[in-house]
Amino acid sequence: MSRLAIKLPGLSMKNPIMPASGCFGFGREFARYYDLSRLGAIAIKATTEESRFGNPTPRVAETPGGMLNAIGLQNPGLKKVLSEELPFLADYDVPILANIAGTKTEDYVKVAEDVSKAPNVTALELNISCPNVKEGGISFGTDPEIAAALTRAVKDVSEVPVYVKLSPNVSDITKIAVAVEEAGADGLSMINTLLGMRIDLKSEKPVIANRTGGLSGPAIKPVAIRMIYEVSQRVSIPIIGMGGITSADDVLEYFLAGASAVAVGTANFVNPFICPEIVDELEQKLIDKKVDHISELIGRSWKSCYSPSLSH
Amino acid sequence: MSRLAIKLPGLSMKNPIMPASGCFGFGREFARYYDLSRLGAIAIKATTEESRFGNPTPRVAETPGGMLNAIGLQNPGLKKVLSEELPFLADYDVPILANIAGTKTEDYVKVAEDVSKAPNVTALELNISCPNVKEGGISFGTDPEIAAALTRAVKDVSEVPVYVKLSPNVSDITKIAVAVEEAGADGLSMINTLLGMRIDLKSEKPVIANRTGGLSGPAIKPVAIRMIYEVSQRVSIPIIGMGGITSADDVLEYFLAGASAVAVGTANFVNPFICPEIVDELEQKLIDKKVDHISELIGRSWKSCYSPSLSH
Amino acid sequence: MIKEWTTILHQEQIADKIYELTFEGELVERMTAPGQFLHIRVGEQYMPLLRRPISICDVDLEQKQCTILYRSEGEGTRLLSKKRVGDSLDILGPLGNGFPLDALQEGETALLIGGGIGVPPLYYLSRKLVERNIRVKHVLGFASKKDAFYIDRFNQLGETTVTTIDGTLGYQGFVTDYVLKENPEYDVLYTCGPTPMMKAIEEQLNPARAYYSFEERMGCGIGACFACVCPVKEDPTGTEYRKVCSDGPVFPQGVIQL
Amino acid sequence: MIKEWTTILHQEQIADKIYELTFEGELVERMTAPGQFLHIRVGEQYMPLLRRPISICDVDLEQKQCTILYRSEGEGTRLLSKKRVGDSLDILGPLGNGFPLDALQEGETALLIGGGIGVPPLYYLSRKLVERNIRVKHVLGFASKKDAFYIDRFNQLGETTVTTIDGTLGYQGFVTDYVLKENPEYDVLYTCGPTPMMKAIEEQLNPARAYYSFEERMGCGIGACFACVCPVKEDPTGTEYRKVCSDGPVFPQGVIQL
Ligand SMILES: Cc1cc2nc3c(=O)[nH]c(=O)nc-3n(C[C@H](O)[C@H](O)[C@H](O)COP(=O)(O)OP(=O)(O)OC[C@H]3O[C@@H](n4cnc5c(N)ncnc54)[C@H](O)[C@@H]3O)c2cc1C
Ligand SMILES: Cc1cc2nc3c(=O)[nH]c(=O)nc-3n(C[C@H](O)[C@H](O)[C@H](O)COP(=O)(O)OP(=O)(O)OC[C@H]3O[C@@H](n4cnc5c(N)ncnc54)[C@H](O)[C@@H]3O)c2cc1C
Ligand SMILES: Cc1cc2nc3c(=O)[nH]c(=O)nc-3n(C[C@H](O)[C@H](O)[C@H](O)COP(=O)(O)O)c2cc1C
Ligand SMILES: Cc1cc2nc3c(=O)[nH]c(=O)nc-3n(C[C@H](O)[C@H](O)[C@H](O)COP(=O)(O)O)c2cc1C
Ligand code: FES
Ligand code: FES
Repeated sequence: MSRLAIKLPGLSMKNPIMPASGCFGFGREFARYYDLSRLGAIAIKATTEESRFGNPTPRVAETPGGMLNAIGLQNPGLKKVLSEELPFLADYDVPILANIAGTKTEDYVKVAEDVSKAPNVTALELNISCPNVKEGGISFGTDPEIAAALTRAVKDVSEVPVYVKLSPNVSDITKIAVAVEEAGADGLSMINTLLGMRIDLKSEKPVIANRTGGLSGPAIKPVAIRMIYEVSQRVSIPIIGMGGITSADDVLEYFLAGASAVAVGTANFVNPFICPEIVDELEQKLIDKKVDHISELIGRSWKSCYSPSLSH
Repeated sequence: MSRLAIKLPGLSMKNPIMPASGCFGFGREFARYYDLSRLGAIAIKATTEESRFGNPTPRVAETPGGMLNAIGLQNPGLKKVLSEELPFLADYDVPILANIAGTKTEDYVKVAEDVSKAPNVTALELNISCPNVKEGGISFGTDPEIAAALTRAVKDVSEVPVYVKLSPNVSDITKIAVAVEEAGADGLSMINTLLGMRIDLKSEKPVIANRTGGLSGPAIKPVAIRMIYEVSQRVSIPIIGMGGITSADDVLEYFLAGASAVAVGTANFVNPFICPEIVDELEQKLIDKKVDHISELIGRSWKSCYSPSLSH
Repeated sequence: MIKEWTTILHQEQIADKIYELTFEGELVERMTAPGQFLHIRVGEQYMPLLRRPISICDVDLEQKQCTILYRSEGEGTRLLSKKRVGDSLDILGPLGNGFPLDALQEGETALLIGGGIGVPPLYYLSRKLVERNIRVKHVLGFASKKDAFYIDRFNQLGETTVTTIDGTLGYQGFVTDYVLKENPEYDVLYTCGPTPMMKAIEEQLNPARAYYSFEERMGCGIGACFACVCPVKEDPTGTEYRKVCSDGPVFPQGVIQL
Repeated sequence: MIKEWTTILHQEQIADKIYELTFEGELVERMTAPGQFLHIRVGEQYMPLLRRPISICDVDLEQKQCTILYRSEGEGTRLLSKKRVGDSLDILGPLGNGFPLDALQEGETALLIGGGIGVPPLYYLSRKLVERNIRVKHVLGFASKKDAFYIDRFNQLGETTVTTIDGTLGYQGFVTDYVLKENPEYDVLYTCGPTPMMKAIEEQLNPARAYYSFEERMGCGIGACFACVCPVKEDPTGTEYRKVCSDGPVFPQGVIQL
């Protein structure tokens, strides 16, 4: 078996690298630049029941070492995703992690039920954290009980394994993680964006029309690493790590922290070829480090130490 | 009156710029490079009842656009701060905001009582990000009731106004802010560091000996701005803003978000002259913008808009 | 689209805050459509993080050289202006869809209206139109004399009128003031500039056939992130949109809500 | 201490990953104590954020020129190695306390032991000692021949022995192996290098009088942030410390727990 191949619930991946949801559309644009079959998996853009236009523009703003976005879950809606986007991706030999969103439990259930039946969707990613949508997300992701209830409802209808994507905007992320694990989650995705804002000095108003946005990019990496380090010691389901990954070294750091696969988001905007480049670089790094298989690295930063009584 | 002078509870400042606690020691080092009387105020290093050595080294690590620290509240203890550090600062014409820390309510009360009597301490800054040993190590800053109780206890003994320094590692910072305001806080300091981690690829262990550290610097600025924007609309006490300030433009952004003064932390390490440089630059910016007084800018990003029903 | 490390051959300030930069690279070979843009990475260290969209201003296909003009305004363009001859520049491009050249027949007349830093893409457009034996007229609006650039070059391609708001150069007033007053004849109008200018063109000049080049804050520049969407005009569903980066930046009259 | 934009006069790779950089600036006038260091800002954009501490290797007070040697290892030193002659370099310094020169009388002998990238500060030290008519002996340890540098220069100042771990140059083994075996005479020992080396010197050579130059991760470099503290040796209270940046980086034998 290749050094890089990773098998997680629903995701049999050639390598542990996937583009993060919302940063890769439904793959069409990138398919023009490289063969999508080179990816470990693809997390597609959040799908909601109805098509959504999203928020007014400006929707992005730059910050030191990062960016804010408030796209507002723009997507063509469940029907079109099933009839157009997923069939397009079926031409590639790559498992699809379908990110689903909604504002009510029933929305999630409906989308989960239908999307999980698509032949190339091998796992769902439950977006309980998207901070951008009015009335949306936030409460699902910040309360362990609500998060668990949603997980259970989706697990009940899904025909494929379910990953819950956690929000970092919480006092204690381990509580949410443990709650959704108990509710049947097959894996976790960590982390979604941090809530942030920038104010324009000329207009004296928030740069982003929606005012607040989600902070992503290298700036948030230390927060993600810390959360994965903590959560991976408390749960036994695998974690897809993300937040500011731009290099194979970053991937190694995520594995050492406790991730079993990673997603690359914002970096795709800076370099559209970043995912396959990281795959190649990663293989070489493992050869240089004499690591036979990348799974050996999972959680190594804490596995060899004393037991997990974390001090802050 | 000067364009820059700001009067807050306990703090009559020539200008709204102060060095942030922990990033300026007790001023001795910087006093060699410039006249400390040029500062609006000085937030001194956290003082605890007993002297503390702090954490083992390495205590700092660099991150994209930021840094992690886990100094561990190293300080010479209450007695020496009163007998040596504060008298040294008394030679300068600058109000002192004394940052106090502890692990039990009684610790805080003891330090608050004694430090607030020092002649040049004109306000206290309650560092509630510390772990609360009695409540099982959760930080005083993550539970509104515990934060409020601590605020009340300290207010009872303090002879000067009390600013509560909020932790950003919470699900809803407005709840904590409102709770401590109700408990009698005279002002807020926002924000303390975000919890983060970096892992060294060679040792495969966290870079920082304490494992986790506090993330500061430009990377966290969008999180701080967002929190101040939200909190300033919910409370009527003033906010000292901080997090990644490196320029006069950053100061303007904090004022527009809702801060009434600012503190500069990490940037002092990159440029020890940053505080007086920002003071000069800020004066010029206001002249260019034809702003008669900096207080006009406080909260302007939301004051002119519709009323505060925030969406996330 | 290609991502390439190109080499800077020339960098010069040509007006107040306006720089002219020429680089060399294989990707220039693909720059055959005026109105396309480049997505330029100005910092190596993810600070600034995002690329900057800048229009193609002129191309020498044989020498594989491309010229851009940009205004040094914020942090990214300031850093770009610090680059020196011989430095490498990471460019993604060409991106988007340019101005249609076949909208006109030989002998017809194109009116090109540019405003400020919207002027650059019109230069390559004008050259391409002239190559096709189309008559070009230019109306170039600037705030003031100190902001004006490339006037001689446009003059060499066709009749060129400059307007400045403060009257320090050419006609005093907005480009639309001039066009309304002088009423130049044309078959197709092409424009690029600030939104208020383009809005005035649409409303006041109400051209029969026109193409507008839009600006919007971008993330990816290639159509994947949905940062740069614009609602389409008169859409009853409220969900129709175009992406400036990949559907545009040039759109025909009436597609996008100005 | 001064903060100054200095100008790079020279930048050259002199061994595997090792660079020699010379700059010019007013702050050089203050560099009279060997063993002090500079705090160098390698990025303009807060990425990397922190300055890098680098020792002073040589100084020309009259020309106001200073030379540093550094190993390009991580991101910051890699960026430093990309700077070109004529570029400006933001430097804070000189910082810390250097090696005491008056620990020796004229005619006495100093033994200078350097390991790897700890060698540079010993060069200026040696020059200053020689100026005071003190005999100097150097033992310079490297991993391998490809890592060695400045050997001729040290040779010009005094007896110089090179040791390499793999034996590709000079004596094969650690610096301590050589000193234990050859037992060179000396009055005061000065050393800078990796902690294991300095620990072996303290334990195995057990010098009567010695000065050690320490390394620790730094924040401010000026004594304000408490990033670089070291516990003092045999402290019963457990709270005594020294700051490497402002109390050090050089400490006499026995002060700091190695
Ligand atoms: C298709 C297109 C073509 C363009 N062609 C040119 C050109 O030829 N010459 C030229 O000088 N400018 C051009 N612009 C505008 C140019 O992209 C911005 O001036 C530039 O991005 C500002 O970057 P900054 O670093 O100076 O500003 P900053 O304020 O540091 O920028 C912060 C962020 O906002 C974005 N941004 C700021 N202003 C604009 C803007 N007006 N449009 C889009 N994004 C913006 C930046 O790209 C960046 O992501 C074009 C824009 C678009 C969309
Ligand atoms: C007093 C003193 C004098 C020094 N003199 C020299 C010299 O003359 N030549 C030379 O090549 N090196 C010297 N060093 C070591 C040098 O500071 C580090 O090699 C350098 O900081 C590494 O930066 P980087 O960007 O390559 O590594 P990165 O890994 O990117 O550094 C990340 C962070 O860790 C810090 N760091 C990493 N390694 C070290 C280290 N060994 N010591 C202290 N901080 C470190 C960096 O300063 C930075 O803050 C000295 C260190 C000290 C404390
Ligand atoms: C423009 C943009 C759009 C995003 N849209 C989604 C989304 O639809 N669903 C989701 O779960 N996460 C979304 N995210 C979050 C990313 O998937 C990812 O969790 C986050 O950006 C951190 O990774 P990064 O730092 O590599 O970008 C989006 C991020 C960005 C930048
Ligand atoms: C090295 C270091 C030490 C700090 N020590 C303290 C402290 O003792 N008490 C406290 O309330 N905050 C402390 N802080 C937090 C800062 O006061 C400030 O809230 C934070 O760093 C954000 O500001 P900045 O980004 O400008 O650094 C410390 C920060 C740093 C970097
Ligand atoms: S900029 Fe990403 S879709 Fe247009
Ligand atoms: S580096 Fe800040 S005290 Fe030494």
